[in-house]
Amino acid sequence: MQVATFLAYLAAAALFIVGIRRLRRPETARSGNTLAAVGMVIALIATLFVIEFQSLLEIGAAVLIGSVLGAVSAQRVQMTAMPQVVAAYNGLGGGAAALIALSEFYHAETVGSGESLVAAITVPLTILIGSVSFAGSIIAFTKLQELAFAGSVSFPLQQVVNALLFVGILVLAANAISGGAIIPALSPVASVVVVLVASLLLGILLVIPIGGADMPIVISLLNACTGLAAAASGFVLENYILIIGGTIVGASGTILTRLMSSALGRPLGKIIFAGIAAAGTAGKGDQEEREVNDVNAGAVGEYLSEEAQKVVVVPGYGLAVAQAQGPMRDLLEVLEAEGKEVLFGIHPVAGRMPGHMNVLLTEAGVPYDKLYDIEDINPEFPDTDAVIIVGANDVVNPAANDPEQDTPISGMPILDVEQAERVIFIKRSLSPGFAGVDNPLFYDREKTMMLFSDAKQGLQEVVEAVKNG
Amino acid sequence: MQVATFLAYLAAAALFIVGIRRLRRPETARSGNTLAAVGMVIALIATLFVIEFQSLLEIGAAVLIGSVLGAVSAQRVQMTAMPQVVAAYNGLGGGAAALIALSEFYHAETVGSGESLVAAITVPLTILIGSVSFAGSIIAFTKLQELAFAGSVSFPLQQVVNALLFVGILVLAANAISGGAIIPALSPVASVVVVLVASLLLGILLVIPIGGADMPIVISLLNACTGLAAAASGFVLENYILIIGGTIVGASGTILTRLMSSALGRPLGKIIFAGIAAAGTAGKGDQEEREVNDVNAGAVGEYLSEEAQKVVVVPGYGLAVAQAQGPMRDLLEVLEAEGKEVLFGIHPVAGRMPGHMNVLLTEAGVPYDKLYDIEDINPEFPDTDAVIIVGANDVVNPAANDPEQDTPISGMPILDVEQAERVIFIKRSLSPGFAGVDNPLFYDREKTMMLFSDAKQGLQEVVEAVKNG
Amino acid sequence: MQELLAQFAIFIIAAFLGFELISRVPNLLHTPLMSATNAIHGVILVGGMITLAEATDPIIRAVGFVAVIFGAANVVGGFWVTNRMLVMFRPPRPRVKRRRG
Amino acid sequence: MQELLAQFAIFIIAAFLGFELISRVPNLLHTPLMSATNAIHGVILVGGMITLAEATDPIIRAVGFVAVIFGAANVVGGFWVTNRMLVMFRPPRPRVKRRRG
Ligand SMILES: NC(=O)c1ccc[n+]([C@@H]2O[C@H](COP(=O)([O-])OP(=O)(O)OC[C@H]3O[C@@H](n4cnc5c(N)ncnc54)[C@H](OP(=O)(O)O)[C@@H]3O)[C@@H](O)[C@H]2O)c1
Ligand SMILES: NC(=O)c1ccc[n+]([C@@H]2O[C@H](COP(=O)([O-])OP(=O)(O)OC[C@H]3O[C@@H](n4cnc5c(N)ncnc54)[C@H](OP(=O)(O)O)[C@@H]3O)[C@@H](O)[C@H]2O)c1
Repeated sequence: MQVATFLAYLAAAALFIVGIRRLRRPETARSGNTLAAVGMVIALIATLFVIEFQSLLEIGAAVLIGSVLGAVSAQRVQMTAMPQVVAAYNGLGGGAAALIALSEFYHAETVGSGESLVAAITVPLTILIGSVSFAGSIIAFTKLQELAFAGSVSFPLQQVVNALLFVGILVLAANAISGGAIIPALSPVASVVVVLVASLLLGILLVIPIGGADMPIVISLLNACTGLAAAASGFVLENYILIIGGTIVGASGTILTRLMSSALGRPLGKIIFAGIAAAGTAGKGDQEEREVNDVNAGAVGEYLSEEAQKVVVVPGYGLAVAQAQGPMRDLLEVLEAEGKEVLFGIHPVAGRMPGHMNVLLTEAGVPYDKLYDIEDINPEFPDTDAVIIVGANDVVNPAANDPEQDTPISGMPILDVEQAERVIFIKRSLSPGFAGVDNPLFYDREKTMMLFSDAKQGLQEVVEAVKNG
Repeated sequence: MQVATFLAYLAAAALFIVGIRRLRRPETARSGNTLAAVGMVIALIATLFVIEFQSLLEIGAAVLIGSVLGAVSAQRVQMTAMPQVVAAYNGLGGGAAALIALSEFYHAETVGSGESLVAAITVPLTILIGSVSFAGSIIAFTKLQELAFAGSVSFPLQQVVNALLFVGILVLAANAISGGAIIPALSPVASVVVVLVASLLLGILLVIPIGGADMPIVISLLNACTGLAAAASGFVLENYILIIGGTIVGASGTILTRLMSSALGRPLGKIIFAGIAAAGTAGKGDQEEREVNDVNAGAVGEYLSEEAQKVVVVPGYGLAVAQAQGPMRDLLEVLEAEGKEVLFGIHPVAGRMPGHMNVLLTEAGVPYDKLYDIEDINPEFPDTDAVIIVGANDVVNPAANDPEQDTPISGMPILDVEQAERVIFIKRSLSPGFAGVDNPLFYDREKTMMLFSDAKQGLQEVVEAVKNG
Repeated sequence: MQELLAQFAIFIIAAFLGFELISRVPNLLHTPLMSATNAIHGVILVGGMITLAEATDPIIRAVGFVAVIFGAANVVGGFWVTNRMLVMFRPPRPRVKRRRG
Repeated sequence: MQELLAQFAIFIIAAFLGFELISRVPNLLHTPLMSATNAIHGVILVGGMITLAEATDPIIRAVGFVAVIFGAANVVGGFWVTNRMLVMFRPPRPRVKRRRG
């Protein structure tokens, strides 16, 4: 049987690999996810043979509880809440790894089986990484769900505290491995438990100072960490599917984190070590008192129905937080009913999660073929009559192209909305967005109309105005 | 020491991997090759510890002989002969793998150590793949060096003969493994020797029918085979660097072969199984008697020096076989001396080896920044006065764009030489090239001048004509 | 020992493979990829099952039970939510590019 | 047995890695890549050394001797000739692309 389970594990690993390969292209992504899930089922069935069908009842019960929790939450969650639910699952995986390592250690200590050097190193490592991932993910979840710790929470000497905590964890781990040689008062098992608690604290402290907007990147990093923890627990348990699967997730997650942070123009080092929270700056700007062309929904509706023929909509983060996808689709419908041409310009980093906008709009019923990416929409602007920018700023900010300014978005390709006849912003204030860069377009009173409103409410009013106009 | 040698092997494997990664980009390719070579040195030093410095004298002597052979041939070979020298080295590797497996089998038989199942499978496998690779590479070398078997050598029933040979090899291998249970008259060692001989024959028969022009693809495939043979011998010897290094070469070589064959528009299956040899068709064409604008070198020289200001040169396979790089560079120099602008348009598959043209021309002293690839040169043609096409046909054949014709080159992007004012072909006849597709441009008597000549001689004459003109 | 070394070799090569697997992924697919790999590391559930099955002590049994719940939620939730996302990622129709006049 | 299985796992993962390593290589580099991987499989020289060192029989000794010569020629010739090719592959200068008027 051993050979068969091993080969089943290898088949599962191969399916994970092929699954990830297929996830790289939109056409094959869904089948890739399915293949990886099939691999998982194979790995779990093989494991039943490895454990020789012991404790089946308990395992079945626990799997059932976990699956129901997972399935229900996955089915219920709103698309806007995607990042936090990924964070939650990730935390669970990290927690599981830490718990497994903990019980392996306890088992070895109590039964007194000689510990190998490998286990001595990998057990504390798994507990450390797993716990950091668990606690960090919980904090990320809390922030994104806006339960607590909004924005960037900083405290004095945070780097020093973290470093001390880390050293403490190492000392305690050494104490546990050496059977209490360093701090005789603390038994190995007690030391390992303290390692776990201290690692949880470290996870919390590492993530708390990071701004909510950087969370997708942090979650991706914690995802890679959990992969590593799974791989480390594979060494503890001498289990090949854990080693292979965990390592591949650890490595691919690391690269994915780098890709994401560079797509957003946020250097990884800065996010982690400084906890610079650009999101915190939004709304706190000290704009000069410059005048803008402040309009109401009626005026916007009138312009749209009377003067505009070709309309491009640019949705951003504000649309997602205001949950304004529904009214957005309504606006599309009323404008099309009046015979207008309506396109959506989707910037790759619009919103707070890659692919966010596509998912939100398609879910709300906007046809996929109306969504244009940056290369396809930019040539459309010169003959566009009106661009409606809903809760977005960075992705349309011409300051990104200004060689004189050195801003966080400098050099990022933007949607050239300036080329259009008219630009209509729907947002609540003049405050800038994620990157905190003021937008010169706001103050172009010839071209721009500013409709100060919550995205949802503003769009609803505009829809009404167009209908009645 | 065992752990240390293992880690050294892993380091060597990592260097191989990083080396291949770096070989994917022109800027880093050279350092990639160097890193892989460093990995090899590490692997060899580690092996000295594995064998505990036994037989050092003999090993040293053999390594010295092999290294001198390799270095001298590598240094002396002309750039045009690159494919055959790669084939030769590849054959040596395959031969080495076969010999190693052979002696392992002999050793196990004579010493009588119990054979494991793995060895039982991998030993004949290594002998088979290694010998096919050895013999196939030698044939490829012979063809490319034009020693024998030029063009496509076909014989009746070749598929059947190959299949029978393959079955015979399997039976003999089974006989060897089973200790002579199938053919009692043949001892295991004798069976294995016959397997080796039959595999050599198979290698010869597989490659002999393939046209010389398909050889780069065949060599790439044999390269992958040798990698696989090395991996199989790693299982025989339980040696990790052989398994890892061999497998990576086997897998990457397979993909590389596919990339090459699709870049050349030659389906792999056709090459291997049909031995269709398009190269053999060259010169055998039955062109209708259509008239062409047949000129001499004087007329070309006159046109170039008097009427042309901007000249694009398109070199092809014929330039390489005629060894006309030198006169090519001379022509560049005399034209530039007369104040002309001269560019080179290099099609990616010009010649018989990818990258061939770049290497040849740069070696002859043509500055690298005069070499334009297809995307960069095509926009230049509309304001070009003369295109000089030296020993090329397929890469400039407008028939590739003709939707009505279904030819081997249909759909291949070509150099749009038609757009230029004048087109000058330097080739020996009206015969088409590799793909065997007639070129309508030959017969455009308004635009085209045909200078029928060997590329080297023709270019020399044109150089003289320009100088004197 | 030999087996441990082999495991280490697997670790190194799988790490290189992981690095290679992710390259030039369109931004659009970053989130699903993150979510799917998140589900894959739910393979830690295998470890939870082994721990629970081997448990001799009630404490370990309880801890293992929790680990299995966590792992199962990670696996099921991860794949499920990824699928939900991907259902909405129909491939964009290829568009005829306009040339600038 | 366990070690053999681990070796098999290494084989599978290394094969995936090899597939991933080669993708979207410019045509220009096909020949150097072929030539460099050709040199890398010269690692078979390691096998030749082991065979020769363990040889107890004159026949095996002779066969091993030849295998080492072959392997060494493959390694040295392979890397050398690849380097000669690559010396001539200086990176093309980035060119300013002209827009079509
Ligand atoms: N896509 C990703 O994966 C990702 C991940 C992390 C970070 N980012 C970054 O996020 C930015 C995305 O650009 P973006 O243009 O979409 O957003 P943005 O530049 O952050 O601007 C969002 C705008 O929405 C407005 N807003 C907020 N709540 C609103 C509401 N309820 N109703 C109406 N408006 C509201 C805000 O202005 P008011 O306060 O005045 O309303 C703000 O100006 C980029 O800098 C990107 O790098 C993206
Ligand atoms: N680059 C690669 O890696 C590679 C590998 C395999 C195959 N191929 C294929 O090879 C072809 C390359 O296209 P190509 O345009 O370079 O070559 P081509 O189409 O094969 O044409 C070569 C021409 O050179 C002429 N020629 C031969 N010897 C000559 C000499 N001594 N002096 C002057 N002319 C001579 C021949 O005509 P005459 O007989 O009339 O002189 C022939 O028309 C493509 O089809 C490609 O797919 C390329």
